[in-house]
Amino acid sequence: MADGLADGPWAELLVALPLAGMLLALPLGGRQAHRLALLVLAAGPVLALLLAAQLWQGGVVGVALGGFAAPLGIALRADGLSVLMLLTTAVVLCATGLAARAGFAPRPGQGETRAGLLFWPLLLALWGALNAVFLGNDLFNLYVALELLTLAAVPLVCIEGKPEAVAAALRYLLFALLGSVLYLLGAALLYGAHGTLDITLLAARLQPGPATWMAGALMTAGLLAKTALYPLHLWLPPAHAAAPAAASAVLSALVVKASFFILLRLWFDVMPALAGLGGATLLGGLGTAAILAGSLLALRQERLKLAIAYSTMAQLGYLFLMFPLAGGGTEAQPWSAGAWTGGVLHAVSHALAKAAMFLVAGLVLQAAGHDRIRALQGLGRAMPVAVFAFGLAGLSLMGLPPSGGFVAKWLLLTAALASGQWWWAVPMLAGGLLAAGYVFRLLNPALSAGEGQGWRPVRRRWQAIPLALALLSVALGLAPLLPYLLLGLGRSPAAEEGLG
Amino acid sequence: MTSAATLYGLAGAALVGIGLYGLAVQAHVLRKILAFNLIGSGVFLVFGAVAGRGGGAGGGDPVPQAMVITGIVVALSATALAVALALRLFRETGRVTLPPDPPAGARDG
Amino acid sequence: MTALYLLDLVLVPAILLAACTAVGTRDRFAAVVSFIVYGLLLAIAWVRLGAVDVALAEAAIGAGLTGVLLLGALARMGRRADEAAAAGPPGRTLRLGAAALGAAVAAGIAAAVLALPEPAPQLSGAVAEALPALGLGNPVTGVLLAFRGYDTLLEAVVLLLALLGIWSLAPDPAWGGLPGLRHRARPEGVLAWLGRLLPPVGIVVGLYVFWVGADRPGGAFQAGTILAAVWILAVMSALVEPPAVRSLALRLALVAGPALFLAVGFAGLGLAGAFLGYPAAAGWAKPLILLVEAGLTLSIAATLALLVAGTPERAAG
Amino acid sequence: MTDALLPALVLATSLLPALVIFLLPEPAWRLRTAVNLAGAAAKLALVVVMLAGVAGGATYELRLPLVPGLDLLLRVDALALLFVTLSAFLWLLTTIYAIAYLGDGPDQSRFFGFFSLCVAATTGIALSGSLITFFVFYELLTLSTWPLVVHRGDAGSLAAGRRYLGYTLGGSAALLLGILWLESASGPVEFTAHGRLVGLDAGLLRGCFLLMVGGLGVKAALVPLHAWLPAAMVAPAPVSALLHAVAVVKAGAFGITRVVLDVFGPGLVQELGLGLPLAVAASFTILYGSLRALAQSDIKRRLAFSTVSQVSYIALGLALAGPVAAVGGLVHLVHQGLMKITLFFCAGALAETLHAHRVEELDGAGRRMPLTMLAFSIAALGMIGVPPMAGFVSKWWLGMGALQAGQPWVLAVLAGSSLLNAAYFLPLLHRAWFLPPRDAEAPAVPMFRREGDWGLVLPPVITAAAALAAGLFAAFAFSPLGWARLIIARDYGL
Repeated sequence: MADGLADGPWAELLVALPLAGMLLALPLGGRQAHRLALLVLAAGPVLALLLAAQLWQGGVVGVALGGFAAPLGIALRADGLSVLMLLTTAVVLCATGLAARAGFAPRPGQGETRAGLLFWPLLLALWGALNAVFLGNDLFNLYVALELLTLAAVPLVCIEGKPEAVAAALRYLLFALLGSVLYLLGAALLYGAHGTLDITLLAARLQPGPATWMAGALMTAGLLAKTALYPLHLWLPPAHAAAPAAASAVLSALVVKASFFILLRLWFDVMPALAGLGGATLLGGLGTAAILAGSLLALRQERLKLAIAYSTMAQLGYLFLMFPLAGGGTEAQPWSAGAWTGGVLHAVSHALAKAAMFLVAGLVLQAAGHDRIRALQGLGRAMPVAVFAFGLAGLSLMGLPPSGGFVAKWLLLTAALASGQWWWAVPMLAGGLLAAGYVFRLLNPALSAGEGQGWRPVRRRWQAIPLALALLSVALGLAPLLPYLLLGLGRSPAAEEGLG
Repeated sequence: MTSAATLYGLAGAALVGIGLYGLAVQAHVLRKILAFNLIGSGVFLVFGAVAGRGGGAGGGDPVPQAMVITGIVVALSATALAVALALRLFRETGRVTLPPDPPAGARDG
Repeated sequence: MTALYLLDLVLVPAILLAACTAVGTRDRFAAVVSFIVYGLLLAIAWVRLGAVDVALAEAAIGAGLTGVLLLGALARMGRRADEAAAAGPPGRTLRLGAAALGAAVAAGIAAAVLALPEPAPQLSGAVAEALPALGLGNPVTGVLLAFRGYDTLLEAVVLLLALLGIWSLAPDPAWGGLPGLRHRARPEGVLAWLGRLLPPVGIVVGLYVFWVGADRPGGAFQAGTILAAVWILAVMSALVEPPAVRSLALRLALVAGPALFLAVGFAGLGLAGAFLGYPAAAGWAKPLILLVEAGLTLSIAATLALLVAGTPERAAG
Repeated sequence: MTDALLPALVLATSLLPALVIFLLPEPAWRLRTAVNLAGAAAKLALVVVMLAGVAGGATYELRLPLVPGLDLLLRVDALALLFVTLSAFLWLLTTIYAIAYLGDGPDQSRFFGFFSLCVAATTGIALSGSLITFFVFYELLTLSTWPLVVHRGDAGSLAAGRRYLGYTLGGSAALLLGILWLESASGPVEFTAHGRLVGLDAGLLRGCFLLMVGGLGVKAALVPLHAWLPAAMVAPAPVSALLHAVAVVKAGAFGITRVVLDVFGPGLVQELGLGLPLAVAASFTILYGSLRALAQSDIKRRLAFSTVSQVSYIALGLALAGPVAAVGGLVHLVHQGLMKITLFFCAGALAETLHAHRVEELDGAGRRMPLTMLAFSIAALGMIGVPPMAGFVSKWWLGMGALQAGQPWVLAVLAGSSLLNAAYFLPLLHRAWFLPPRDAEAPAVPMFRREGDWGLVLPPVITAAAALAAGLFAAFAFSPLGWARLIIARDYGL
């Protein structure tokens, strides 16, 4: 590879390009906005791969924006974790963008419509915000990026204008705002105590003390509200269920992961030494509650999209088991940072799988006009590819091989058993069984023999989009060595040694 | 200067508390939004205290001041969106409060 | 010094009192008015803290625009009885719990504030050192447009995004049309009189605030807010109609600032070797910064005005 | 290179057809059939190549590292070949049978896609060289079987599918926990390195053994984990054949074999005192299954309970831990497969052609479908253990092994089970051959035309012949018995 490619401004472009697209889409108008958006989205995987190559060749990528080095300026930083999230984001957004044409591309002969225009700049802004989060190395900048994310995500929830979606969006907005204001408060205290918000500098300067403790607690609480960890999950299911499927896919797959990503940065990079056993155990306990409560609620839903949304709540719970399980390997283990890696892989495979599921739900709505689980007889014949994709995505949620979810769960479970904390293994296994329960409860009517009435036909190429995502989530289980090596680049030492 | 800055920092802490109380207690959406703005400005005051303690030539550390300006604009953006959502909710359903939490086993809706 | 300290001792309780009223009063209108008063008091506090830029922003945006938004919404929702009033005052348990939570959090923050280290770690030295190279006199503008320009770029997009979010709530048939309700003002009324008198003054003040921002307190956000306020007043006094949402000129005005900022940022890649960087050659940085600020002022003014105007509700005439 | 390539190819011969078939449109009957049969035949041919190779001392190994410590490892040893040969052979026949059985029914692309996937999973189970690889394919088998069980899509199938999943996924969770617990103490476990577990805490080892065998026992239908199997007989006949003979139940029994022989090793199992409890559990299952079979009047249900009973011979043989009994258990893996698949093929054909579902509907079936009933009879007699049938060989080695291991009570179990087998099979044969048909107006069609589609007749005849041959030529080196003796000799270091 030429040096020019390896040294290009890929990190900056990953933030700037989506925003440029968003700005351009507005004057361009509703007839062309979707074309522009798809063009920009298509560049995403390419840019993310170029950044990955840059990381692979030269180690952690750091960019001092404007040439002003931290602490005066703001830095972007891309380590393995960032790049993996960026890649996932680019792929999921590409797929979502393609799928969203069904609902938001202008029909021939029609003028500009509200949703047909606004969906695309909102989606691009969402993408830019996600990239800004995954690349951000400054805690205040991350606050702005989070707000950008929220303000792009909330309108997407109610862009179809349904009353229940408006209520859900408002509730989502209030939760998110409370979360970010708590986060900001923590950032203020950290600045007061250390004179910088650059993550790398903070990590080096960090002094324990009341201000730092309080900052950590406030920021964690704020990020938990945004990540919808039990018991702060109330906003998530209605919002993710009421949004149009393409938006739900992005919200469930990626948006909640952004605040989780910052939480990881905070705990593992900024203040690993301060994160005591108590805090980590508390997060693990809440994660356990989320797994169990979310799965049980998903089992009780009558509507497909609500069931999938509650499943998101449950799956997010697994991510929090990383905190108590980090480190703690034994000599019998031939790897390091098992739990941390498992958690990150879980986030990625869940992103792919959940996006696939919501896109399938979108196809179901399109074909049947409803998503009542009981009335989905004959779905397997009407859209076999989509149902297959749903099943494959389900593998990852259940944590069954072959899938990324399996490898993730395997790493987490092994970490639990190897460190003698076997009690964390119980909710993981139980959650897998419950997930099997709700996934097959959804598949059951789809495979039953009754002919569905009035299914509108859905062409195979629309069904192929969720299938591609689901296959990727499976492929992640067959070739996780690459992500594993990638994740090792620039990984925080706390991921290997544990917190506290 | 420093002691005054700390005083405003403490005021900011109190404002956050007052805002949290309002957010929890008030049912009307607009009043929730108002309470959120109180919390926000309390946080900005804490930032201001941090900046003010910094002394500096003109008036304190300019970096947190710039952050507060950014924060104020962001808070306004969020408020505007929240108000618009509240108005839309009112127009659609006649409600000025958020519907109660969705029941666990939400039925067809 | 003592007199100033006395001011603090009066101002802080007044702020807290206004806040308590805004949260506690039964009358919603009174609550919003208290909030506006609170915002103005806060602006004085910011002056006291030596942050005049922030004081301007707080007065114009925090108290002014937020207050207008809340008042407008309250007016449209009406003051008649609704389910919030029907539910009666919140239960005792809820109030006690919320009070305990609020007090605990406040106490925690207070403890943290009191425990902040002496001397305070800060960046004012670093800013002062780097500022001359940009040719700027106002360190806050330096931080906003150069050192932390990335934040400002994102923030400008956030503002625009809020507008898109509001637009996305429009009824479909009204798409492309005019935002907000039709305003009627008697031609000989006070409002119309103000509407005719204030705009020229406001525009001049706005431009001045923009222009001095490079060296003294002021800048794109404050100036944009003043210009937006002028325009809002003109609309409310029925002197002008807001532009239709589908208008290309409007859309260009909305995106001009952030787009210009991005373009200069990209140019920085070539000219300064860094995205969002300004060329090191003397005299280049300030014009570029002013250019960006000019664009931002225009876009911020347009965006803020339309934020207040609300969702498109009328088909274009 | 070929050493790594061959296992991959064997796997691909069913994985690729699965993917191709999924993509085929429903009406492409010819193409689908061709792909199916080509895959099955290619797999059998490759297996024969490997048989020759392994007999000549070659080893085949394919390693795909996923994360450090999690390798997918395919390795061909003698035990792997025993199972893969059985499944490859039976799959070819089951495919022929299934094509004839399903005729022009609906959802065939789905059916045959998952059918191939199922066999790919079984092949993977057979060839897996480490515990985690085994688990991966074991789960793939669970999941790819479910759409087959619910294939008809009626309420009964869906209920059976739910029960199947509930049991097997619960079992998998236990298995996974056992594997991970063991590996968290010992590092990754491969099936070659003996002695890796020596020195580990006995309590941990016992716990892991219990979890693993308990988890595998679900698929192996050990009582009380068996209830899914009789319920699943609502599935189409080829699926029953798959469940009972080719894949699912066998996968469980094969897993227990691997755990006893290659993970713990027979010596360690005895040392930990785990052999006797397993033997008792297996004996109980043998008798309980037979008793329940006796009470069933639905033919397929009777066969299903018979499977519950017969599969536990395998676990029994291994639990006794002497080399002779182990040979008996291993060889029964093959023998039971051959005999039970014959019985299910025949039951399916009888149900299709004569609509005979219940025991009393078999009256006179021998006259109307002589070839089918002949195959059925051979298999049934074999199950009872009449010499010189295959079943007799198994029981003989088991009995001798029990004596050698000093557990004479097992003889009583074997004898009792054989009596019960006779009690539930002989009445069927009696009705078929010696009673007149119930409906007098049996159609007057020439003898062999009455049998129905040749695709339903040929497979059971072949498997019955194979079962017979396995008994008659047991002394030959390439017979199942000869192969089982080779495996045991290597494992016990004899």
